[in-house]
This record gives sequence, C-alpha cells and structure tokens, in this order.
Amino acid sequence: MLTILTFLPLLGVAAILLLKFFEKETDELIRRIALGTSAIVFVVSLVVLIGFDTSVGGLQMVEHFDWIPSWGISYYLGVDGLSILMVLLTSFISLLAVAASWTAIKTQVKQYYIFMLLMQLGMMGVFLAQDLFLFYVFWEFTLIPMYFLIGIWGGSNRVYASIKFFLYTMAGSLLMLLAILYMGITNNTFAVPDLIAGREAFADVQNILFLGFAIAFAIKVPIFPFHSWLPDAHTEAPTAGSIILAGVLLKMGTYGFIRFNLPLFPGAAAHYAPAIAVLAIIGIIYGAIVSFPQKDVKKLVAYSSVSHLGFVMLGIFSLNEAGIQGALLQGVNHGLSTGALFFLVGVLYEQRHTRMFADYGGVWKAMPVFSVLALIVTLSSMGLPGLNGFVGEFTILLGSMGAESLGPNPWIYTAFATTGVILAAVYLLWMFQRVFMGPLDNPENKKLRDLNGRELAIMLAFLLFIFWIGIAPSGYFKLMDSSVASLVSNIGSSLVVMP
Amino acid sequence: MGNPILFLILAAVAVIAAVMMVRSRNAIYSALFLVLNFVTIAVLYLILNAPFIAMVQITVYAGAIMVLFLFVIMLLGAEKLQGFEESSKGQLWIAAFLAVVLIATFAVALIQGDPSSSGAVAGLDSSPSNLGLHLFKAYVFPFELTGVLLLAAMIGVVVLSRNSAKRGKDA
Amino acid sequence: MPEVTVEWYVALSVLLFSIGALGVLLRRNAIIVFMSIELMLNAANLLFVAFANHLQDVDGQVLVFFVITVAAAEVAVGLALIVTIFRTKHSINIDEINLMKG
Amino acid sequence: MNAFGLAPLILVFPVIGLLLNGFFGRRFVDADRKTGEKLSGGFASVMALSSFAIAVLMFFSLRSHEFHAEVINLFNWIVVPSAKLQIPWAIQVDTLSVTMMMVVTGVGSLIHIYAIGYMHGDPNFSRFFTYLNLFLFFMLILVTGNNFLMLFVGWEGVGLCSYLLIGFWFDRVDKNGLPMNANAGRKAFVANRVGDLAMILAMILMFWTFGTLEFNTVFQSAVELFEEGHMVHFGLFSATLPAVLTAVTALFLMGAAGKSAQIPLYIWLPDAMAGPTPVSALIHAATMVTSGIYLIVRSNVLFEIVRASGELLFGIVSSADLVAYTGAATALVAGLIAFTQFDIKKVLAYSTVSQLGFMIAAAGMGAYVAAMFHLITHAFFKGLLFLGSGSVIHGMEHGHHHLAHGDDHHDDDFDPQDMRTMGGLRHKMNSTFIVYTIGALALSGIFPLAGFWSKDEILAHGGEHNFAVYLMLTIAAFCTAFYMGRQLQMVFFGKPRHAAAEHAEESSPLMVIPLWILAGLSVVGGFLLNLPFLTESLAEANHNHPTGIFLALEGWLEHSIQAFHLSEEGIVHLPHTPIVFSPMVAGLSTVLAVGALLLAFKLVYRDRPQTADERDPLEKIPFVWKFFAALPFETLFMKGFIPLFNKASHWLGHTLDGTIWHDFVHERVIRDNFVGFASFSADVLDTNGVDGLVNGSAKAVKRLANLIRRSQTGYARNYALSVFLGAVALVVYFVYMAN
Repeated sequence: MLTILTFLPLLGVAAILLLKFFEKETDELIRRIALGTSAIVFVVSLVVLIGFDTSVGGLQMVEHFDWIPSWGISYYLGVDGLSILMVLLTSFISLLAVAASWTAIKTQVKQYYIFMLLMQLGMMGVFLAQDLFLFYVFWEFTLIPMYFLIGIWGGSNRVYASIKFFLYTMAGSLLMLLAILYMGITNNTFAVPDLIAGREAFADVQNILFLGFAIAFAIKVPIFPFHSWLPDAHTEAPTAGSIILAGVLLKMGTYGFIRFNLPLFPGAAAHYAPAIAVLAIIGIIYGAIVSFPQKDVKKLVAYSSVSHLGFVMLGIFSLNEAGIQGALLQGVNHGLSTGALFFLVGVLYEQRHTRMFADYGGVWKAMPVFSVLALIVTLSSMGLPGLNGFVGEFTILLGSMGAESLGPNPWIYTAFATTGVILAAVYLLWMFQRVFMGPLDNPENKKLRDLNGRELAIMLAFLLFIFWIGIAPSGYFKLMDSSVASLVSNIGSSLVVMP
Repeated sequence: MGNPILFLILAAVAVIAAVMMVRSRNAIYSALFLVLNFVTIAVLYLILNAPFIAMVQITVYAGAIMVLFLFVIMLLGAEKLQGFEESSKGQLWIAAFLAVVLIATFAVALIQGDPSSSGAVAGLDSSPSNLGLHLFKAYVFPFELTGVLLLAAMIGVVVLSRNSAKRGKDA
Repeated sequence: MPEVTVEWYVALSVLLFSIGALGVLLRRNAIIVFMSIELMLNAANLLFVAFANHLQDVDGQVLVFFVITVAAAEVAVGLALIVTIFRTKHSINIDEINLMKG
Repeated sequence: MNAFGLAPLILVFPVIGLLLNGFFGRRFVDADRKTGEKLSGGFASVMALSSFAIAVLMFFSLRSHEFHAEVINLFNWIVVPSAKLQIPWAIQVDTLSVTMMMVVTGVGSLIHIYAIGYMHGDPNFSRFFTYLNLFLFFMLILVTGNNFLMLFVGWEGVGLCSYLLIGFWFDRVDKNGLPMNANAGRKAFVANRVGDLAMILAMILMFWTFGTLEFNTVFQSAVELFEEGHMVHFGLFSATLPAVLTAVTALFLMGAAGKSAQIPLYIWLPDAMAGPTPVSALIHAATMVTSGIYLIVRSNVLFEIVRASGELLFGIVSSADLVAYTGAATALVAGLIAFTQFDIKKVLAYSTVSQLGFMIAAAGMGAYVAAMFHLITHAFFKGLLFLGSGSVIHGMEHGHHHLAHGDDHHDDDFDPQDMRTMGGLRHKMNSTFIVYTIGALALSGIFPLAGFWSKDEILAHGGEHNFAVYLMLTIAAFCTAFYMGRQLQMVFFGKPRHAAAEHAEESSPLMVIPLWILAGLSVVGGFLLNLPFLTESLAEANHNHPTGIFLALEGWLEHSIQAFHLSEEGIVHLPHTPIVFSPMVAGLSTVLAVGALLLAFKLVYRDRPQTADERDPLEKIPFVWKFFAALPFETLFMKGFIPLFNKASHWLGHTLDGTIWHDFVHERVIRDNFVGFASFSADVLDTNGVDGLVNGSAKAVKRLANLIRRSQTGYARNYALSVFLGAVALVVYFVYMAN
C-alpha cells in the first residue's frame, strides 16, 4: 500500500511521456493527467488513513524487503503517528499545488508536471522510509525536481536562487550522510527501528552524530541562522513551488528531527535541547522582526516561515507529549496557512506580475472575496484562536512551559517565544494592510478580477482544514498521540540511563 | 688444491692474457690472448680435479668458439679497430670505479671471512661417467633444454646469416 | 708455504671477471666485446669448478657444462648478428649501432 | 422552568446572521438599496435580539435553578490524551455570564438597530452588519465559555472584530495621506496582542499548575492547594502556589490592560474612534473593553488567594492591589487628558478609559460587584453618549452636506467631529440634546442617575479600604464631571461656530429610538439594580448576609463570585463593600460633580470661544495644556517605541539579514570566497595544480624521461655499464648487508 502511495506518481509520469506516441500531447491533457494522478495519490493516502490504527504506537503497514543485505540496507516503508499527518499533508498540498499551477505555467508544461509528480514521489518517500539509506536517497531526490522547478519556472533571479537552494541543502545533507554511514556500519543495519534498539552502540559519539543530522535538518527547517536560502528560494520559486516548499519541504526538516534525532540520540537531544530552543526562539523573534520591513510580499511570507518554524522547533525540543504533538500539528498548520498565503500571492502575481507592496493597496475593493479569504488565512497564520495556527502554537507553548529539557526555568523560553504572537500580529497585519487596505489608487489594481472557480475551490480546500483544525483538532491529535507517547517514553527511559 | 707457486704462475698468465686480450688493438691478438687465457684456465680445471671440464674447455672454447671468432674477424676484416682510448671519459671512469669497488668488495670479504681449510681430499669423483650420470639423472631436463637452445641458436644463426637480398626475395 | 685455498680461486675469478667487464664496457669493437663476455663466463666457470672441488660436489661441474653450451650458442648467434650488422652498416663499432636511442 | 439546553442558540443566532449577511447581504443591498438595507440590517438586528431573548431565558432559568451554575458541553476542542490536555467547547451559564450576556446582547441589539440608520447609504452596509454579528458571536463566546481558553477565543475574536470595524473605512486617508483607519485598527490589534501574550502565558502557567483550564476546577483546586500549602511542581520548575498565582494574576492584569485600555496600553482606544460610531459605542465603550473587568471578576478566587497569602509582586505590591492602583491611575490620567480633546468622540474615548479605570480599580480592591455594577451602568450611559455623539456627527455631516450643495461652498478640511465647529446644537437637535445631557449627567454621577449609584459604590469601597485609590478616583470623578460639562457646553450651548452647525438636523427615528431606550436605562438602571431584594427587609437582609450582600445585583452575582463564600469560610478575606449608604462619600462626590459641572459651565466656558478658530480657555493655562496635550503614553509609544521598532526591524531586516547576513556573509564571504577559491582552484590549482598535476606529472615524466633518455644512448656499452652497476651493487649488498 505504501509502495503504491509512494511510486504512484511514476504512473502519471509514464502516462505523460506516453502521450507523445499517441500524438495527443496537449498541455491541457498533461495538466489533467497530473491532477488526476495527484488526486489518486490523495485518495490512496486517505485509504492509508482509514487503515491507520491510532492505538498503535509503532510502525504500521510495514513493507520490509532486503535491498543490499550485505550492508544491512533494506527497502523499508512504514507509517506511524509521527508521519501519518505528514503523508496526508504531502498528498493534499501536492494536489493543490498541481491545481494552483493550472494557468500560471505556460512554458514547458510537460517537464513542469513531470517534475511536480517526481517531487511528490520524493517527499512521500521521505516521510515513509524507515531505512536510513532509503531515507537519504529520497531526501536527496527531492532536491532535484525542486532545483528545476525553481531554476526553470522561477522568477527573474531564479538561477541564483535554485543554485543557492541546492548547494545549501546539499552541504547539510553530506554531514548527515556521514553520520548515517557511521551508524549503519557500526550496527550493520540501516533500519531505523533496529538502530534505535541498538543505539547503545554509538552512544559515545551520539553528540557528533546528532549534530550531523541536526545541521542537515536545521538547514531544511530552516533554523536561524541557516535561513538565508529560504527567502531567495521562496521569492523566486513559481507559486506551486513555494507552496510545496513551505508546505512540505520544510516539514521534512522538522520531521527528521522527530523521527531520527530524538529516538536515535536521546542523550544528545536532551543535551542540545536548550541550545536549539534558544535558536528556535531567536528564529521566532528574528524572523518576525525581519519580516516586517520587507518590500516583497513573498519575502515577508518566507521570513514568517522562519518565525513559525521556530515554534515548531521549540515544541520538538520540549521533548514532551504536548510539545511534540503541537510541533507536528503546527507543521501541518504552517503548511496550510503559508501554502495558502503563497497561493494567494500567486493569484495576485499572475494578474499583476509584481510582488512589491508598493504596487498594491486597497485590493479589498477590487477583490472582496479574495480579500476575505486572505484575511482568514492571515489570521490563521497569526494564530487567531478558533483557526488552526492557534491550536498548534498553544500546544507548543504549553509543552515548552512544562519541558524538563529546558531546565528549571522553562517559563523564560515560553515567555520569549510568546512575544512571537505579538510580532506576528505586527508584520502580518502590516502585510494585510499594505496589500488590501488603504485607498485603491493604482489604476492597474482596479482591473483585478476576483477569484475564479478553480482558485476558489483551492482556497476553500485550504480553509476547510484551517477551520477544521482550529475548531476540532482532537482527531488530529488522536492520530499521533500513541506514537508520540511511545517516542517520549522511549526518550525518557534512555535519559535515565544516559544523563 | 695444488701448488701455490704453480697456481700463482698460472693465475698471473691468465690475468695477463686477459688484460692483453682486452687491451689489444688488433682483434686477432685479442682472440689469441683469449685462447691463452682459456688454456691457462683449463690447466687450473685439471688442478681442481675437473678433467672432463678441462677437456671441454679446450675443445669447445679454445677450439670451436675461438676458431669461430677468428673466422669472423678475418671474414669481416675487422681486426684493426678502435682501442681503449676511444671510449668516453665518463664511461671509463665509472667502469673503472665499479671494477675497483667489485674487487675491493671481494678483497674485504676474503680477508674478513674465515679462511677455509683446503683439506680437500681428492674424493670427488668427477670422472666423465659420473658427470654423465649426474647430467642424465638429476639434470636431464635442463640438458634437454640445452639441446633445444642449441637448435634454436642454430636456426637463428641460419636465418640471420642468410643474404638480406635473398631474404627480401623470399619475403 | 701457504696452501692454495678456494679463496685464491675466488680472487683470480674476480680479477678475470673485472677485466672482462672492463673489456665489455670500454671496447667498441663488437667482437672484442664478445670475447670479453666469454672471459667473464670463464671467470664464472672457474669459480664453479673451484667450489665444486671445495664442496666436494660434482654439480658445479655440471653447471659449467651448461654454461659452456649456452656460451657456444650465444657466440654463434652473436657472431651471426655481428655479421649481419656489418653487412648493412659496414662497421662493427657498437657505438655506431644506436637504433635503440630514446 | 429550565431552558439551559437552549443556551448554545445564543451563539448560533449571530452565526446565522453573519453567514447570511456575509454571503448574501451584498446582493440584497446591491439589488435594491432601500429594502436591501432593511433586510440586511434588520436581519442582523433580529439575530441580536434573538440572542438577547435567549439571554433573558437564561436569566429566568437560573432563577428557577437556585442560581446554580450550569455547564453545557458542546464538543471537544483540544484533546491531547498523552499530555492530559483536554479543553472542550462548553458553555457556562451562571449569574455572572448571564449578566454579561444580557448587557452584550441588550446594548448590542439597540446598537444594531441604531446602526441601520447610521450606516444608511454606506457602500459596504452588509459587511458592517456581518462584522457586528461576528463581534456579537465572539463576545458571547468570551462571556459564556467555561474555560480560560474559550474565554481567550472570544478575547482574541473581539479584538479581531475591533480591528475590522476600526478599519471598516480602510481606504480613508488623513491629511498626510496615511491610511488612518487601517493604522488605528492595526494599533488596536497589536496593543491587544500585547495583552494576549500575557493571557497565553497565564493560561499555560495555570494548566501546569492545575492540570485544567476550566473555571470551576481551577478555582476549586486553587483553593485546595492554597489550604494545603502545597508547592507547585512541573517539569523541573517548582514554586509556591501564591507565587504562581501572583504571576498569573499579574499577567491577567496585563491582559486586561490590553483589552480594557489601562495604563500603559490604553493608547489604542482613542485612535479606535476612527471607526464608525456604533462600533465605538458597542465595542469601545459598552462591551469589548469591559472584558478585562469580566476576566478579573471571573478569576476573583485567584486574586483573593493572592491577597490573602500576602505574596508580593517583586516584593513591592500585591498583584491584586496593583490592579487597583493601575485602574485608579488610569482613571485619573485619562480623565485629565480628556480636558484637552476637541474631537467629540475622543473626549468620550478618554472618558471610557477613565471609567474602565474605575472598574478595574474596583475589581482590584475586591469590590467585584461594584465593578460589575459600574460596567453595566457604564454600558448604558456610555453607549448612549456615543450614539448621541454619532447622532451629532450625523447632524453635522448633514449640515455640511447641505452647505456643500447649497452654495458650492466646499471646504475639505471640515471635520464633523471637531467640537470647535459645533455649538448651539440644542435647538437643532432637540432629542439628541436631551438624551445626551442625561448621559452626561449619569456619567458625571448626578443623583439619581445610574452613574451615581455605581460610581458611589466604588468610591465608598475605596474610602473604606484603600485611601490612595479613593483619592485618585475622587479626583478622577471630578475630572469626569468637568470634561462632560465642557463637552455639553461646547456642543450644545452657545452659538454655532460653523455654518455646518447652523444647518445641522435631527437624525432619523431609527437612530433616536435606541437613544431614548438607553437614556431610560441610564436614568433608572442604577436605581433598579441597587434595590434591596423586595422580599427582605433591610434588617433581615443584613442578618442573612453578614458580608453585606443584600442589593439586587449583589444577591444575584454572589452565586458566581466564589470569593464571597470563601470569605465566609475564612479562607480569604474579601473586603466587603459597605452595606449602608455612605452619606459622607456620596455627598462629597455629588458636591464635586456638581461643582465641576458648574466650573466648566460658568467659570471656564462662560466666555467661550465665539468662532471655531479661537483658542480654548484651557489653552491659556500653558502648563496644564501642554502636559496633557503631550499625551504621555501616546508620545512614548508613537514617538519612542514604534520608531525604535521600525528602525530596529529595518536594521535587522535590511542591514543585518539583508546586507550583512545575506549579501555580505553569504555573497561576499561564503560565495565570493568560494568562487574565489573555485576560480583559484579552476584557474590556478586546477590548471596548474590538478590539471597541472596531471600535465605537470606528464611534464615531469617527460623531463625525467628526457633525463633518462640521455642514458638511453642506444649504446650497448652504456647499458652494460648499468647492468654492471647493478651487479656490483648486488655484490656489495650481499657482502656487507645481507647478514
């Protein structure tokens, strides 16, 4: 089942490639095939969700075959509470991203959708792989389609941005590869559950291994001060690229922390927790402050991601149930809110071909429906209670206050992190005001049309989850509760052994 | 191992003959000195209780091989050619140096080494029959190889010595 | 009166070998070079025989037999080569034969 | 009779209203302006009235239920089983929440009706009512929630509505071309968010202390923990319960300061007057801004425990007393600032800040009932005053409109809210004048209007328990009467100072009727709520309620204010409000109020300006004017903090992150060095190095080969020499070294 989920996009790729032989290769048909494939992937992920047993803390629907047995490498897929939400998020965001690029992409349509489908494959693999080697393969694989998506269909400075994106993330991954190889060779297996069981074998060097993983993930997240690639990549990426980048790609980093860093190196995780929490909080505040003076809408949203993911990181390194669950949910929330924001910016960009605040203002008058939806998304990103962002933020802050990993005065961390709530209001309202409020004095903006049916459908899909998670998130917590609880007890039990 | 005086005389003759062979400008003289040297050594073989070898030395070397040399020298008319002096200075000095090193090395070795007793009883049966038995028992394979070698040499010589013009026609 | 030991023969052999070597190295006449080689072979033979006597082992003499055979073959081929070279170059000065110059 | 099951409807009606108006309102209005407006506004008003009906229903349900609180669970909200976090959506119906419901929906309904007239002709008519219904929804969530997190939902939600409604005319720009409404809305939201930060922290602290956020459970376990004297432990953190509760209550104060516009966060409220006047009346006077008081009254147990424990914040002052001082100081400062305002709504705005200070001070002193009492009466008369000022503004605009049409005399600088342009309106707008005067007198605390009773209760409490607060509040009361007198004088008396004022006209009945209703409430509200239970004689009541609860409102609210019971049990020491009318306090405050009104009328404004350009008499007293015109906190924020933040963020965003981190470190240091290194590698190292190594080794080989080639003379003798060399070397080796 999971294999089907992962490699299903290949069918779409094959279908698109085969079109040439039937001489029916039109852009429209390619779009439909890509959309259809993504929709099927989404349906399959829902099937996985239906089959998912929330009471089980461990891996489910495991598919485990030898791959390179002499090195202990296996083809090992599985899903648990830590990844199920990420899997759903991936299939959902990918579907919307494909739909979002319907009219935005006019050149090299075939290649574009092939890369989009390959992207889905890679991301899904990252979240499902339970073998470090396999994980690494998928991890690096995601870089390639993204590189091309930014580099070919991006903005004016796309080549620079795509290369920076590629190099930055690649550089981080190499350290992780070293750590992976070290662990795989000492334990003669790359399967994550086996490595967790045998983590004593590398307990003496776990701090170094932890850092090897942490840097790779930190760049992906990105944690301050590794964020410099993000604004460039986001600004230059096409709309769908930004949606996927914010929605899923960044979550690969936070997911990696939860999936690998915590259970594999619990001692190191506890050791570095205060330091990472401090970086996370700097990220929250710094990202928010830096967002404020941006002149480019997409850049502002990109920096806001730094701030939001600071919350996620703080939650993870609270190392308790509330923090980690909040972090996972906040990952989803950020994917939805920021993805939706990027989509909205894309709708504007498609019509006006500018992302500068100075060119907008008073858009509300021209596009009332669009503006109301944008307001809701902005508020969701701000963490207005009743919408999704608040639930995640609150749970994270709750976790951080009770975190043993943060020493005897965790409230200091919580207090500083909470200032992000104020700052979020400062920069997001400033953004909203500059685009939607004020007088509609630019004649270009008077010609803006409101959302069409396709765009409205995409936005409603985003909003459905924004409201659902905001009002009744308990189902989402239930999905991950068992897994997180067993993860935390797993960490906790080892902390006693390895102080 | 024989009378030292006899040995010294024979050795002196052999060395002088060798030096003269190398030094002679005339190739024929060289060949003749070489014959003298071979004969002297053959005498030493006799002293060393190796009559068969001594006999082979005279017949094969002094006889057959040296005749071949003389024959070629005369055939080519190359009896009077360059001597010592024509060598390059570097080659001369290096060669001389190496020779001195070689001799000195052995001298050191001989002086430092324990003197061996010469109490060699003439118990070594080096009669042709015994030698023959050795040759055809223990060394039968090398012996056969020698035969092949000689055959190869013979064919080689025949091929080489054929007239080049004729060879061209054959080819 | 000192006894003649095997060392004496070694010394003689070395002398003869050195002279032969010098001959090979210093003479340009190919035929004399060949003869010097024969001299060196003889020096070696002498040593074989001396040690055969010294060690009371007839194997040394057997080897001499082989050496003589090889020497004969060598001389035959070598002289044939010299003759051939002389035919083409009208010289047996080995310094004029440098086809292998790199 | 028990209708608690209907309680969720109170939330449902506004949602229906907002959905209908949100989706279809615009179409109605666009299709046919006149009926569309009636339909849209009428529907919203009907929904508000329906909610009010439910609130009344709840009132009677409680009466028949012995005033016991009832919790109606709707469904789970945040449930994290492994973290033991469980927060439901649940409605708590008790006397306190029903009081708030009735105020919110009652005053809200009137303002809805008023707004139909006020917003007539606005292009976004239906959007306005959507927002109003949304506000009602959130405000009701705030007051009905049974846990702090739900309260917080409403708390933030009303902040959002405030933002939206202040920014309703988001395209308006001021003289400098700045979008003032949008800016004001943003300022309000951000200032509120500062308070929200405190709220979030307080809630998290409470969760780890008590393991829940439900009001009743929290209060109950707080009392238990307090009695047992347990330490609070979570994570590696530990502290005493009073210490934790001091932090929580101090954070609540900060939250309340944000929402209820107290020092130092009150600065947003005057700016919020940029919004439509009904909004100012509903949100920024009657309901939303009082939610801070509601919060403190709701958490009375926590405050009383802090007070009883003697725990001091930073060793200086008890956080409960800090609440009182903050409120009193705000009341005083805002009352003084109101002297200097010329904008009719800004005077009222500062007055609101001042009155909120009264309430906060009362709550901080433990006079919870007095605080709620003042909250209710204030909702009546301040709502009345705002709506009255809206009517005045409407009239002035009408006059200006008339003027512009009449003789092409058009001046764009005309500000219909500037009191300097008004004057003599009592003849033009008779109804408005009467109700406005009633409101002003009620606010000033003139017997027997509503304000007298409620303000007096606070003052009496202060006189008995906290003299400093009493003093400040008395001065503030004096200020109140003075600036209201000034305002009445400037707006309604004298001669018109602007042509527009001469042509002002009375507003439509739709606007005036709610004014009359509110005026009625302002007259009798205080008295009614202050009536003793009619079933009990004074002596009987005094006997039955030794802590002094015998007034109607007290008898009603005591069921929700657990501190009363705890005080009876001796766990905390709630300072009781005097049971008997205090003639000393009442007399003094009445004398002061009348004196202040007379001062304003006769002394200062006797020779009032005759034209709009003339200076205000107060301006002639330089010190007073300058001091209050400088608006201490406004200046601090707008001239100090905000530019500082702007500078810091620009520096961080453009210089640090842009120029230094992005451009310099990544581009210059890393990339350029990398490129430099790379080109060094490519051009120098690679060409000369790697390539060079390859080529070089080839060259070296060549050179060596040339060297060696020289040895390859082709001369056999040379080869022989090397062979000989090797042979000699071997011999030397064997002889000298092999052993």
